[in-house]
Amino acid sequence: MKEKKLMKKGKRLDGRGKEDLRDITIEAGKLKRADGSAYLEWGGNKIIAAVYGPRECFPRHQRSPYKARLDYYYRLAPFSVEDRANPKPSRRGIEISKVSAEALSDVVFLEYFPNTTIDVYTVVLQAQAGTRCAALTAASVALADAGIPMKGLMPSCAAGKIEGEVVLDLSKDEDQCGEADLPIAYLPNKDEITLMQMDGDMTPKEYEEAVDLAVEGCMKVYEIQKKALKEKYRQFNEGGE
Amino acid sequence: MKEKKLMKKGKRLDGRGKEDLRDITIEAGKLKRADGSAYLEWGGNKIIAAVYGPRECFPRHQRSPYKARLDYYYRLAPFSVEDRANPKPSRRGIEISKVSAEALSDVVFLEYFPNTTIDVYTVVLQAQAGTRCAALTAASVALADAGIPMKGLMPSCAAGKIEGEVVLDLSKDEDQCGEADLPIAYLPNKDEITLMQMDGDMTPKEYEEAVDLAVEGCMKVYEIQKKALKEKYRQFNEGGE
Amino acid sequence: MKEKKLMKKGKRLDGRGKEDLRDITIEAGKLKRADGSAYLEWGGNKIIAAVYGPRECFPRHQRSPYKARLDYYYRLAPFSVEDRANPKPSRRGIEISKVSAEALSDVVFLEYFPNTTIDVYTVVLQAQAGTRCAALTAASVALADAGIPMKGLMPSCAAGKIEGEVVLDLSKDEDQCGEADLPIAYLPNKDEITLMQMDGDMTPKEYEEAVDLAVEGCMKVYEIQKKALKEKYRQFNEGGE
Amino acid sequence: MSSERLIWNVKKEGIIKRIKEGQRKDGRDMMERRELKVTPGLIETAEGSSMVELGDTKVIAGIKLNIGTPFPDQPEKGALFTGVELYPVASPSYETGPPREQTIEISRVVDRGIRESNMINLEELCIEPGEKVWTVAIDIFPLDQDGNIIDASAIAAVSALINAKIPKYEDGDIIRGEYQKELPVTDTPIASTFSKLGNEIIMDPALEEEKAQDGRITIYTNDKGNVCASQKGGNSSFKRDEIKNIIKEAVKQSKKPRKELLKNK
Amino acid sequence: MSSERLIWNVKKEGIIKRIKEGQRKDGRDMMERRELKVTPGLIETAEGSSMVELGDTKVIAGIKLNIGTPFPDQPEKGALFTGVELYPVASPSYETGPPREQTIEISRVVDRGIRESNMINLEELCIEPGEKVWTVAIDIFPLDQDGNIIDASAIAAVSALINAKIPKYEDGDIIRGEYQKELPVTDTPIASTFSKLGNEIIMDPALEEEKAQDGRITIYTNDKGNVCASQKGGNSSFKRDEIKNIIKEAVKQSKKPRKELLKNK
Amino acid sequence: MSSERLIWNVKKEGIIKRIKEGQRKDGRDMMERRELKVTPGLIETAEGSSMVELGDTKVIAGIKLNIGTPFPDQPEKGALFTGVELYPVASPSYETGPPREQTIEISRVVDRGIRESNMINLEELCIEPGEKVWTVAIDIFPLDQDGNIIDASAIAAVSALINAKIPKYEDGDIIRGEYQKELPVTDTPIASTFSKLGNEIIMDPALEEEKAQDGRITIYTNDKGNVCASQKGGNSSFKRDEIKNIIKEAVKQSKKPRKELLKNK
Repeated sequence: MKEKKLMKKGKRLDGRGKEDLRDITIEAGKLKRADGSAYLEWGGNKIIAAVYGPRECFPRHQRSPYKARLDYYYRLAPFSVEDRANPKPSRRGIEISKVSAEALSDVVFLEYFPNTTIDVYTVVLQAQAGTRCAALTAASVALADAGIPMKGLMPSCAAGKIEGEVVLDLSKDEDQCGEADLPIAYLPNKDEITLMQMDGDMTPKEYEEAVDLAVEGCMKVYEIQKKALKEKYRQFNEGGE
Repeated sequence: MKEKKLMKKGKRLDGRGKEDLRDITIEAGKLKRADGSAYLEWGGNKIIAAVYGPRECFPRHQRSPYKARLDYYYRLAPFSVEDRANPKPSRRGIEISKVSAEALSDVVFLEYFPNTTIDVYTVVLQAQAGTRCAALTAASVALADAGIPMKGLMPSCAAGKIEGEVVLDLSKDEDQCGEADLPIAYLPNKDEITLMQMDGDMTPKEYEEAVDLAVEGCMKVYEIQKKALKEKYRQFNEGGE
Repeated sequence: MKEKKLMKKGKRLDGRGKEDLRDITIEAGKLKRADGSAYLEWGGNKIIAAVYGPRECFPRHQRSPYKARLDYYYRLAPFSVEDRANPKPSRRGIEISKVSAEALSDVVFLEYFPNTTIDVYTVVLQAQAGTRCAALTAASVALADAGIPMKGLMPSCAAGKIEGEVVLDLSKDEDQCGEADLPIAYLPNKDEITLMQMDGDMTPKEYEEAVDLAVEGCMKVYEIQKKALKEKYRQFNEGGE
Repeated sequence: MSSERLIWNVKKEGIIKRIKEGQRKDGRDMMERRELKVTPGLIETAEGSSMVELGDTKVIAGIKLNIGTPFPDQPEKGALFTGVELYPVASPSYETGPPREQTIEISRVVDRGIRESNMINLEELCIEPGEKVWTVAIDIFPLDQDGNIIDASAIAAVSALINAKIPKYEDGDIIRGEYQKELPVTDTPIASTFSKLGNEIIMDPALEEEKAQDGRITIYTNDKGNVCASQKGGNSSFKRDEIKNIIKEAVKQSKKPRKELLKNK
Repeated sequence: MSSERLIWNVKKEGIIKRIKEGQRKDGRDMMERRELKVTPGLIETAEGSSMVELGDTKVIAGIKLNIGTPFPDQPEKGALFTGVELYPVASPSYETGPPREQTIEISRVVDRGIRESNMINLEELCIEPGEKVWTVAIDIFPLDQDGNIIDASAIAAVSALINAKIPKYEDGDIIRGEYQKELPVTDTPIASTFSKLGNEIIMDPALEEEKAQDGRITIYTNDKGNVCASQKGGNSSFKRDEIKNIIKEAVKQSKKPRKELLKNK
Repeated sequence: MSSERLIWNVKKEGIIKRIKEGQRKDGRDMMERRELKVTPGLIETAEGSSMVELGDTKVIAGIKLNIGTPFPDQPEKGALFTGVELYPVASPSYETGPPREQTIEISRVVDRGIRESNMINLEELCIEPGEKVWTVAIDIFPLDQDGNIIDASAIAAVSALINAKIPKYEDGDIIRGEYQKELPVTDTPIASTFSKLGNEIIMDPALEEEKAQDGRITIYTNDKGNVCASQKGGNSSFKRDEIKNIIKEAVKQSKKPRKELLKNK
């Protein structure tokens, strides 16, 4: 497995350069029932995000009189991966949900909505590496689509290391055979990092490089997020889909 | 398995004709602790039903200020079937409980008892095909024994299809090798069907025939239900068991 | 397994006489965070006990306006036994927790603390037979360390039967190959037995003998409990650890 | 009576009144299904998949094939599993956590239609009798609940099965992404759900109608026009005449969606 | 003090007062078991079964035999499992859902008596050492809780085991409904439960007495008149003299029910 | 604002104010770990164990080795499992019951550091390729939570692994208590956690500091001084410069505990 050559003459297996993202499309407001929603394709990933709320918080003891509670659910559809995913929440999914909720909680003005809950559901319909960043990117658009006030849109993107080189947005092959992966979420308005995880092996210098490259990736994702929302409101003003 | 001949000269393996029920006996008020109860034998089925309530409804959020909540529990005792039944509620049992509760909820005057719950527990002690109808039949008698006001007694019975013929009340062999099974519950007072499920393969005409035959079966079961209650009150008036 | 000779010339495999305890040391107040705690070594057993409370009781419906609720948790650390213990509560652990809670509930003045709960957590870090008595002995010291008023310290100890003889405090080998085990807990102040279980085979006379011997064992354990608490308060008065 | 309940009762009466006058909010006939849009093959990680839109109700179904051991009493047959997950992405009334009775009922009704129609030739899924068979997992995931999740789920499941292919299997390993042949599908069962509101009966309830309904009946028909499964739900009871009419309509109204599904075969 | 609690305290005092005066509501002696009625073989789907009535308390027990693998440390022995289910059919205080500590305690006490008396010859249940043994599942289902479920469950379990037969086993298949021989039963352990109310001790508490009790002790005796299991429960403590007297009574009072059970053998 | 919350806000401001003035309650520097005490080998029933005290925070870790089947995609490698249990013995805010998200996050962060540093040579744990391998269960049990359970757990786990030995394995049986060799350990990953309070960043938060923190970052470094895992938690965000400084400090501050752990090797 490790023998596959991941880079050739500065190009990756799928033809991308080191600092290129995979193709991304986002559509805001795909669902009727949810208060806000987004459908995203990112490389081979297909993801739907839906937002419900602010709504009354149950059970009551989870309620805060000072701010809304934000819950985030990351979920692999059973058919989204090669080996059918068990519908029970996985430990991996619970961890991703926790750090994603913490990242969004810093970005949404929760204090505007005391005693309520804002629920963000993301479902990976088809998975091809980088799903946590893709889901969080879709969730941020769905929150905006729901009209929930935020400090700004929050893009998310990973950098990684393959064959000794720091590259942007690992593909599935690169993720499996690479040396490190570093997903972040980022708030462009404030130049701050709201989510950061990493596994693999990187020198401190490579780590810094990867953070900077992931931030660049986030800036590109940010443009696509904004475009999706503009498109939605354009359609809305012209009389809808 | 499918090769067994289920009918011979218009008679079934157990000697019944097409429109015959298996033997049924019902005894009302067998249990001391329950508010109402019934013990039923139907062919090889042995079933106990107990009713508790109306009583205060917990948890509170399930309470309605407009009517009682009726819960129904269908349960196979572990030793009631050839291969020991797992004590955890099965998906099959949960479905049967749901449609049975819905059928009874149309028959009991729930609006007389706001904020309460009426719990109906049925336990199959020995199972030989047709347990859902048998349990519901016992439950209806137990509700009457508990003195809970109803639009009427609700008998339940199945019709089925074996070797191309529509017959009443399938036995275990017939259930396993037959072509269709159609259990119903029925309210004689109003000539209405309160529960209906079906699986197998029937032409629309056979389906209609089966519904009519099952209703006829219910009318016979109804007589046995009434007799059981009369017997109980006769004993009661004469000084009890 | 049963062939091992457990006694030779009135001495047991580990050199003890019939009425000897294994070595016991108890240290009160080992933990900073808990309201009371104790660390105990008893033969090869290593046990930590921590007490939290009296504190507000949740969920509310478990609250009593007449007295505190006392909960007891007996827990094997996964690495405390040869074959890794599953972290889920075992049926054995649940039974031990129940009878231990009942024993302590008779000893603690629960009526002084209405609407509250007192939680006693015991963790077996290393297990070598007799853990339920050892844990309860540690718990009693931890309750005293928490300053919770009690009728008295409650020691616990088992007697058993090996090769036809009634002996005190079974070792692991004796427990596995012996003929009976009878753990008790005892309140010296009142000469009363607060916990008693038994399995094996004993004549009524042996049973009586074993109860008396176990009580003697409890009296020895009681002295060690008192010493541990004195030591704690000595250190405290001299300026503490 | 609380004001919320009062408002809803008024609303419900309005819906029933309109239906009595022969009008549905979206202009449909009483016995008319909403427009059906079927998009098979959307999910590449699945062996088969389909997105079904029934009006604004959206359901996606995916098929995963794996190797398993057959049931002891059916050593020469593949195995089938159907699971619906009412994940809260689709509706504010759905909840995370273990499946509830509503979820289990829908799963079992969909499963029954597929199983009783014998639409999959399970014998062809046997690799080694008593030892190795293909197991077919049908996972159904509603994305937008605008009424009648049962029919949308049932149609999505059948469409995904029609779309499914069996992976190559060599030396005991499944080669994902390479296929040996189509899943052996022999029937096209269609579910039709009817709601009773007061004394009126309508087909394929939209969300508001479903909320106002007193009871429902689902009828599954197969290619022969026979009934292969049915289920009554909800608290109201049905007259025998009503049932007979429902069966008739179910047979009639299943033809169009059946044709739609077979188009993609 | 709430009025409900007040009323109960008065009632409890009344019960204790009557007992002090040597009277029980149903006229029994302090150390007397209620009438025992045993009906073995009621359930044909089980390999063994028994319905036990202890006064108005009713418990049914059923035995299922299956083939399993032995425990690694006992490769030549069959396996035993005892489960009590406190299903709410029997009492308004029972609940559905996973077993609670009360259920687990009763299951384990009943299991201990059966296991420690060695009443089943587990060696005879070995089919192929280390590979295949009979496993015996004892399922106990109270139907009417009128006090002392422990003793009724224990007696029902033993009675069902005495009633049980081993099915025929041919070519790796169990032939249900046909039997090769009786389950090898070698002892008749009897459980006797005693309640302490204030300072009074009574045997076999009826429901009201049980509700008023402060503590209880269960003693299991075997055919030799030895103790093979015991369990103290509840919050009150016991004097050593009380325990000695309880043991004496347990041995004495077990003879009659033991005879009753063996009658059916 | 409730009085409780008001008091806590005042307290939190006090903690942050002191830190701004360069003071921590226990006199430490901003970038200083509390005193570390490591006691390996405490538990004889485990194949390896260690008690770690980080200030007043106490964590015990134990290693159990068992025989299992390898993962299909890694037939020649042993398997590893890391579980933290936040049992309420250590803190009034911990709860019994199934693991919650906090527990799962800590388990996974500790696991990641061990796994990604390749500190255990899993190939050496293969007994028979594709059939039998050693599985290593790392169980971590905090006993006293006085802040920064993540670092204490991570250090206890690594220390217990260094302490661990592989049991003898003969004729398919593990001989517990007799050992063939040490567990093949090749690295010493060290976790360092940093808290952000307002705009201040400190290392190894004590309980009060942890309660007052807005966010945290954990950095795992390996023997080469590289980063092998990291995790941001909590609601506050971090500037890139802050992250760079944290990495630098993590590398620097890991040397002393690493030396401490290797001392016992």
